[in-house]
Amino acid sequence: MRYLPLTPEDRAEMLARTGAASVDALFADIPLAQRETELPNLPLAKGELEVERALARLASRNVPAGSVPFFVGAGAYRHHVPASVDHLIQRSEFLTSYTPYQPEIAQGTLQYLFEFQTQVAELTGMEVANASMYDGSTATAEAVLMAHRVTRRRKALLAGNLHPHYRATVETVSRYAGDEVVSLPPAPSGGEDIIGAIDAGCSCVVVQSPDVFGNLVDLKPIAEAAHKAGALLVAVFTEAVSLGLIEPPGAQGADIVAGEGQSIGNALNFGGPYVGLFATRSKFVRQMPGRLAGETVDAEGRRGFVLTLSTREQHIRREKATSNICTNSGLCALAFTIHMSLLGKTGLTRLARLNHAGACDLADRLAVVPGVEVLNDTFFNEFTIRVPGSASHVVEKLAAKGILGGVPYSRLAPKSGLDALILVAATETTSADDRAAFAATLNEVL
Amino acid sequence: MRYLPLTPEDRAEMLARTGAASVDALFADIPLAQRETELPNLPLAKGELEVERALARLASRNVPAGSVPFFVGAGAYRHHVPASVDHLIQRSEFLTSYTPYQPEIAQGTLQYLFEFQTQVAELTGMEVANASMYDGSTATAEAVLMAHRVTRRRKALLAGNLHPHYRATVETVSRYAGDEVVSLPPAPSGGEDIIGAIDAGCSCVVVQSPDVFGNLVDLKPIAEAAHKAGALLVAVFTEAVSLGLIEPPGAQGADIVAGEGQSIGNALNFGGPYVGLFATRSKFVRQMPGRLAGETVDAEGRRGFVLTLSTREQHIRREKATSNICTNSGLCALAFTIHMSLLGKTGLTRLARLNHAGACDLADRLAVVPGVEVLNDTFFNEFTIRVPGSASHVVEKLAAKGILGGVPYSRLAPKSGLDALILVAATETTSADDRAAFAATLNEVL
Amino acid sequence: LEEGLLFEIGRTEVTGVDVPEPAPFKDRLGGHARTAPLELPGLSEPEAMRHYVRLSRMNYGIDSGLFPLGSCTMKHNPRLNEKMARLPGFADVHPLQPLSTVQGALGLMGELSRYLLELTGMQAVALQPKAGAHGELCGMMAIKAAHEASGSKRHVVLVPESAHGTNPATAALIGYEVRSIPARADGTVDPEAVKAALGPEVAALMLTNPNTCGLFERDVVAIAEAVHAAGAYFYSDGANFNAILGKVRIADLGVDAMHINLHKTFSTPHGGGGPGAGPVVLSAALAPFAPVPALVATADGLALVEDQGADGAQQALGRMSAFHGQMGMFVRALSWMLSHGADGMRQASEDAVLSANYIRACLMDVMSAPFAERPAMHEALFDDAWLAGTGISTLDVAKALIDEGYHPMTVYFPLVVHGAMLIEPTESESKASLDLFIAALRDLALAAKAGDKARFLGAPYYAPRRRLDETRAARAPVLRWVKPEPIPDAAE
Amino acid sequence: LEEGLLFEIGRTEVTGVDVPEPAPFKDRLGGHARTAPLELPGLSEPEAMRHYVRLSRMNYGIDSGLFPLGSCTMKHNPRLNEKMARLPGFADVHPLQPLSTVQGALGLMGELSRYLLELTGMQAVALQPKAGAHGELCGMMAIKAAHEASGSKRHVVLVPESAHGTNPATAALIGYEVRSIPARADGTVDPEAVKAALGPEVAALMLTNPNTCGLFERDVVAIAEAVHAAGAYFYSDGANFNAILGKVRIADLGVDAMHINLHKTFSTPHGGGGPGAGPVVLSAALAPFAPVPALVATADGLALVEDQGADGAQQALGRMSAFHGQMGMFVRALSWMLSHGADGMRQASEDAVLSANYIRACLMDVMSAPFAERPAMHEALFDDAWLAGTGISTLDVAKALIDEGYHPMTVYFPLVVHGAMLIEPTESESKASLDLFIAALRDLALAAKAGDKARFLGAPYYAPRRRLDETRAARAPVLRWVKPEPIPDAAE
Repeated sequence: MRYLPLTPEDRAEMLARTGAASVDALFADIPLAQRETELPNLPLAKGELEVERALARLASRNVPAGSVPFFVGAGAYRHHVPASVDHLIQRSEFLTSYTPYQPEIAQGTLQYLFEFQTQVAELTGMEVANASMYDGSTATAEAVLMAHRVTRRRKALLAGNLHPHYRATVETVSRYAGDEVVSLPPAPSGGEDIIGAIDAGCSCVVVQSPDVFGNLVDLKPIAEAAHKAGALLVAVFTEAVSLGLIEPPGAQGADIVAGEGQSIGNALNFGGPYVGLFATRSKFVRQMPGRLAGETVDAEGRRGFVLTLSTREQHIRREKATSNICTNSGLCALAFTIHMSLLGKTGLTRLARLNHAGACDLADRLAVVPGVEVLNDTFFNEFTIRVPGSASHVVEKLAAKGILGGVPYSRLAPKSGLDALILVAATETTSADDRAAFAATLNEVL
Repeated sequence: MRYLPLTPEDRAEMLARTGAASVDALFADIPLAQRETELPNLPLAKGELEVERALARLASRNVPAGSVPFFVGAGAYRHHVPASVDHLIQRSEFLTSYTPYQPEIAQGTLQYLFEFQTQVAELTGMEVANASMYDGSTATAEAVLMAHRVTRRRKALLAGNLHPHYRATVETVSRYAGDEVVSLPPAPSGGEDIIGAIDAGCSCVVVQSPDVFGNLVDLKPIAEAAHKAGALLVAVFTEAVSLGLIEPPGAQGADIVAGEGQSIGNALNFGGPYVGLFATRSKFVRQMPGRLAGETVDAEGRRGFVLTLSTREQHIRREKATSNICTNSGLCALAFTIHMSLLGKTGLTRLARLNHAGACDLADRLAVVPGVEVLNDTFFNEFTIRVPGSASHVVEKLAAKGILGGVPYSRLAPKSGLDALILVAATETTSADDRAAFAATLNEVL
Repeated sequence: LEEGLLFEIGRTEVTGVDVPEPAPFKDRLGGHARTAPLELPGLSEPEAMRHYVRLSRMNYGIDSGLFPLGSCTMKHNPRLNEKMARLPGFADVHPLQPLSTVQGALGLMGELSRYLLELTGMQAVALQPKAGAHGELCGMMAIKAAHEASGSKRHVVLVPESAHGTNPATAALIGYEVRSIPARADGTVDPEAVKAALGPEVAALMLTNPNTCGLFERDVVAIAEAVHAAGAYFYSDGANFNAILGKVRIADLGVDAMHINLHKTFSTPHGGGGPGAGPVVLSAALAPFAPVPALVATADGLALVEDQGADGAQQALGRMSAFHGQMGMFVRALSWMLSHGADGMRQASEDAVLSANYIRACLMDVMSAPFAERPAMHEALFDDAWLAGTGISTLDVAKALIDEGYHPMTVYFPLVVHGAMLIEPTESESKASLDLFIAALRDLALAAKAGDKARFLGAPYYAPRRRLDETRAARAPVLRWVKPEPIPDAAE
Repeated sequence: LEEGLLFEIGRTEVTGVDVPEPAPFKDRLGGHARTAPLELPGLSEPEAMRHYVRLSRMNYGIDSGLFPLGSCTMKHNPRLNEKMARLPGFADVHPLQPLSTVQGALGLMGELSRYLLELTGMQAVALQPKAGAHGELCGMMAIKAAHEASGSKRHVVLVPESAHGTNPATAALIGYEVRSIPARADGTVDPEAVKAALGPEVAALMLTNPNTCGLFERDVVAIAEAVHAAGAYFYSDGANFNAILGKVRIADLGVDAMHINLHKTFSTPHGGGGPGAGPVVLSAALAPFAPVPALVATADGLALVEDQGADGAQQALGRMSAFHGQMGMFVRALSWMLSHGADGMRQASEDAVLSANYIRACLMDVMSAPFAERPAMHEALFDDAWLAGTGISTLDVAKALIDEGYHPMTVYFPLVVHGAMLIEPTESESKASLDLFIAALRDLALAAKAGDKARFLGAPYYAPRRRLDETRAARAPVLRWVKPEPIPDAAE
């Protein structure tokens, strides 16, 4: 077996040294009645060539986004990732290292986490960010829990245009934690009255912008109303690239920002792994969940970095921890950091503008397809169209013609009754030809 | 431009420091009349996404070997290369380093070259090997030049079953160097009388085994005859994997071994880069061309490696050098070394046996296709069939049906008159299904 | 050469990405355009490459050397798995594409599930959880859901004191009161202690098995029976599943739920702290409460039930996160499983256990190993009794090991052992490698006993950094770079 | 930790590759089965990964830091190019597949040719040569073929004394007598000296331009005219083409043949010494003699003339090697060219030249720079006059630079300058990086002058090895590992 270095002779020698009569004797504590005597009913070891064939066969039964005109978003976005990013994250010293518990030989990880934290804080306009969460949806759930801790209240108010998966994630944890969640109904064209729903019991208001339908939301008045009621504003985003062009939540009064960082540096990966971004104000830092890298000095006075404030964490605090989270999304955070370093302000701004330009062009093209209505007044790189009849059927028909034309809102929220809406995204990876093909094919299938 | 770190401000500052009035002033030595005033008539800079699209479009117009049943060999062989090999050779410290002229910070390269030399010597059964050549054909040409130096004669005798490209490569250099070459006619079924052609003017006899038709050649009597005539035996191979199963030239009296190492660790790459293997007897080492890594110690007595015997080389000896070669095939040699380390004796032997088994199976299947004759008595993983009519047409018809079914000998040697022969190879990457499809399709197209 | 921070070497006007400017167009931002400053420095590609290559060289990974971090299972990460996860058919597929265009991805999830169920003997598997602790949360929510479905209001969870910190944290997160169970003298849980703690208020027992002392809980069957008899569920922490893969099916031990760290047992790379993946296997009693999405077979092929309460997920506990789980990790884990096969997986467990016992046997005469009367599972546990009187602590030993070229073992965990050192070699080390490591530790042990304090207290001497001041970091946290006082061009 | 040799850590019974055993079959080896021993040790995959990762960490590459090796053009190697070269449509294509199945590969060769011809203004290009010296050989054979075709028996080649060693070696290889031309005081070739050396026996002049002193041969047009007037051909060594890309078309200078090191100007990775690629561009006079295979357009698409003497290659000089050249390098080079574009390529040359001049300007006061009255092209040349009386040599400076974290510059080349130090920064360095490097060299220069000999003579102190004994290596060469005296288990 290519991955197992011990030879039968090695094993025999080692066994002799342990004093055990047999390898099985080392498993003596497993009750004999339960011990497996046969091998598991699974195939035997395979060579690399065979494994590659088997997995390539499965892979070939999917339609890769890059092989077709592609407009699917709704929380995960296809962007071009520079080849250097993927190369660097595969460096052995990054890929095969552990959580940097021994900082003297993990400065590489710790320094990039410190860079990541700074980038996320800067991007979101916040004071401080953690070293990443699992993804945007779990970051949002953690934001709600944090708001409960900060305000000592236990009711969250969720905007109706929060991504339905995010809403469900928050609701699930809250239900089992015994916390209350109020969710407003969706308002596809935007303009929902969130402020009117805030009351003194709310620990937080959770608002997404761009929202799930693509609308840009003015967070300032919501923040003011929330603060007046003693609640926090939790601002959510699913498309990090948007922050290159739109006003960041930190500049609009958000107290906690939770977002999905996948679109910078990370592939679609059929939904994971992604990287949750989480930022807040300095004064809340000790209530913040997740890992944190901090600056310090070594015994010779040289700057260095360590994991810090771990007294918040489960391995010290156990049942009193701020969160049960133990793993972050380190390697995805590294991909984010490297891609963001390559972009810089200049590149990110340009990239965001190119995305927005493409989406505007697409909206113009789709708006003139008979029967199609674009719902949005404002958007970044994703917007919502209303089609005659079932959105699901339209999307399926488009797929049959080789166009992946967006996400039916009904897939995210089957019980919403909003069955004619399609969320449509266009990034820099869609070409003008792609957009023209989409409009023409949509016209055909309607 | 993403690859150019200087900003306009940087350039202005630097220019000021040089004292030149303008960047153009730095090019003042280029005669003004010849200076380019316009940009070259080529497209402007492109982003990574656009470059990827353009090149992927070209790539998509080729039929990759892995996408079809594939039996093409004749000097380049498709083997499975473990993913770890390609990962490791892309490590920055290997990929972006230079020839190890500063050994203190190039021990990585020097040590793997030392390992490579040892592996090649061991594989070929020779005493010493160099740190690689461009490829098998140029290694063969260098072997002939070396034999001339050793024997102080200037006539090479080439076996008729030497790969025609190798023959042409030797003949080309020899013609311009003013040396004589005698090439025997091809003998597809093997058994040519090389010994009879040896005379006292020969510096060397160049014999390939397995030969271009796949036949295994008994080198011992040829070596004896050559030595009796005062000539050297240059043994050539194009399929390094064969040496896992067949008697190496070193054990049969060869004086110089030149071979192609592509099939271990390296992809097909449409013909290059490959890695030439070159080995000889210790007594000839100072006549050997190419780079050499040697063991020594550092100022603290620790073992280390350096490039050595460079007094043979062009940068010292100039017109008296053993060869004009300056570059080797370092990274391909590294791929060879890593793959060979993973194989070891056990893996290489198994791999060779699996290749041979597949080829035997294929020969049996093709032999029963009506009209087809297998010419070989012996072979390793490649053999020759005779088909009715034009081999080229048959191969084209097979390709049209999605089978890449070998190489018409006439493509390698159009003037040979051997127009009905196809060289057919089967490696571990061909499955039984592939082989069955080949036989069935061949039956169809004949 | 020291490597500066990105913010010190980068400049906002530099970019390493060439993005074309779009043709002029009318924006649809409706006045939401960014006005806040955006101090994100850029690097040209050569600068970025060098910066991150240099950072990487300050790190230690499995590929650098033996990485005996107990409980973390730092085994070899095959590059084949990286390559497979990057096939466009897996990496370049969106989670919300029409199901007809992702049948291979669903097939892969199905195949992974089949392997996990066969290896555990369990009834159902939820693939969504994104890490071990997330899997724990999922499993414990399933238990809570099951109790609620039967109208039970149990509010206590029992956790042995040797448990991972995530166990109590998870239970507390969903409102359970945590009660600790002490270990008996031999390092395992006494079924009598469990029985004594059980009662009608107890919802579940969470037990790590093999436990954090590196021992298999030999009374696990009795414990499970007691738990079930009391109407509670048995949650097993699967962090150490690697020790028993192919040796026992956890269903046969009476487990109701267990998470599986794909990044431990199935070798998906740890990546400096993530991403992980923590699928949860469930018993028949808990299977109906698995979260959405659920993979189901239909006449048209594989499909996903993505909505809680829909057909096929009527009792689903809800949704753990957006989308379907850590697909990239699923590919890597399945690639590992296919490569090893049934025989290789069992062999891997045996080699991991053998290696741990070998290390313990070779070091017992110079270090002190509690609970050594029982076979170690895949970890060798030592305490600091052997350091008594030397003035050298467990931490010092760890730092001194860095100077020997190794990553330290896990220290001060489990908490139940004083000055614990938990060594997990995994199955990936050759005997030669183990012997070198053992020799290094012996040498340190003898040096410690010989009173060579300087070698320990000042360690590490040969690392990119000497010992770092963690107290200072925590007292006045500096968690991000801040532009220094405005000196023109200071950022350059 | 020291890393042993593969032969010390590997074992013949270990393998890191799982190859299935074939079903029993009757072999067709006809008695040629291997009987010789095969002492090839194997490593399991984890061992191999660690062994080569550790070896890599003893190396220095462009990604590690500035690599100012004059004449070698160590510029950034974009990873995009690596990715492109690995597309199955390029990497997994056999050179002898039917031409109908490789139209994209031929198209790529055509596109690369178009770029090279546009950048040089030449008439034809031969892509086959596998490295710079191989390209020289090809170009000089074309010259010889042209002379032979016209019945000329010229047997002398002129080479300036500053030339690369490959130039005389190449000329000698194909039977030419080499005559050296001295440089004039300003480091360039005097056309009068060339004229004086020309005669009816002279076949060609080989001239590196920009030359190895980092100067553009400003009289190149006059030299070319003289060469042509004497009936000889003008071969240009293109090693320094990077300095003039987009600034001058070499055809306009009267060049008849020039090789282009794709691994220098077009950034294909040097890979520790190869593979390179050395396409040769040819003037109209030499174009007919280009080697086979030749790329031609036909009604059915692109095709290759692979046989010398066939239609389209009637006067071909022959074949340089098996197959069609270094395809993998072609992809990388074209990827680099497409990325830079016409504007980026010219900018790259300008930045490379500007950076070299900047370094020279910043160091001239503490080091001695010969020929500094002329602009440097993309290299800054220093000699060792500034070290006079210090007891420190050029080599010592180079080794001391290692301790500063840099790869040394090229030393003792060109031979025409005493104790030469040839610094080539390329266009890939930021100003900050150049400034750090300059500061390091200034510091060394001041230390040398201050008499801090130990810092130099003992250097390097901070490298994986101290100075190595090259004399010992050459006197009794150890060129391979040999099994030590048979002590049982010694290999373990």
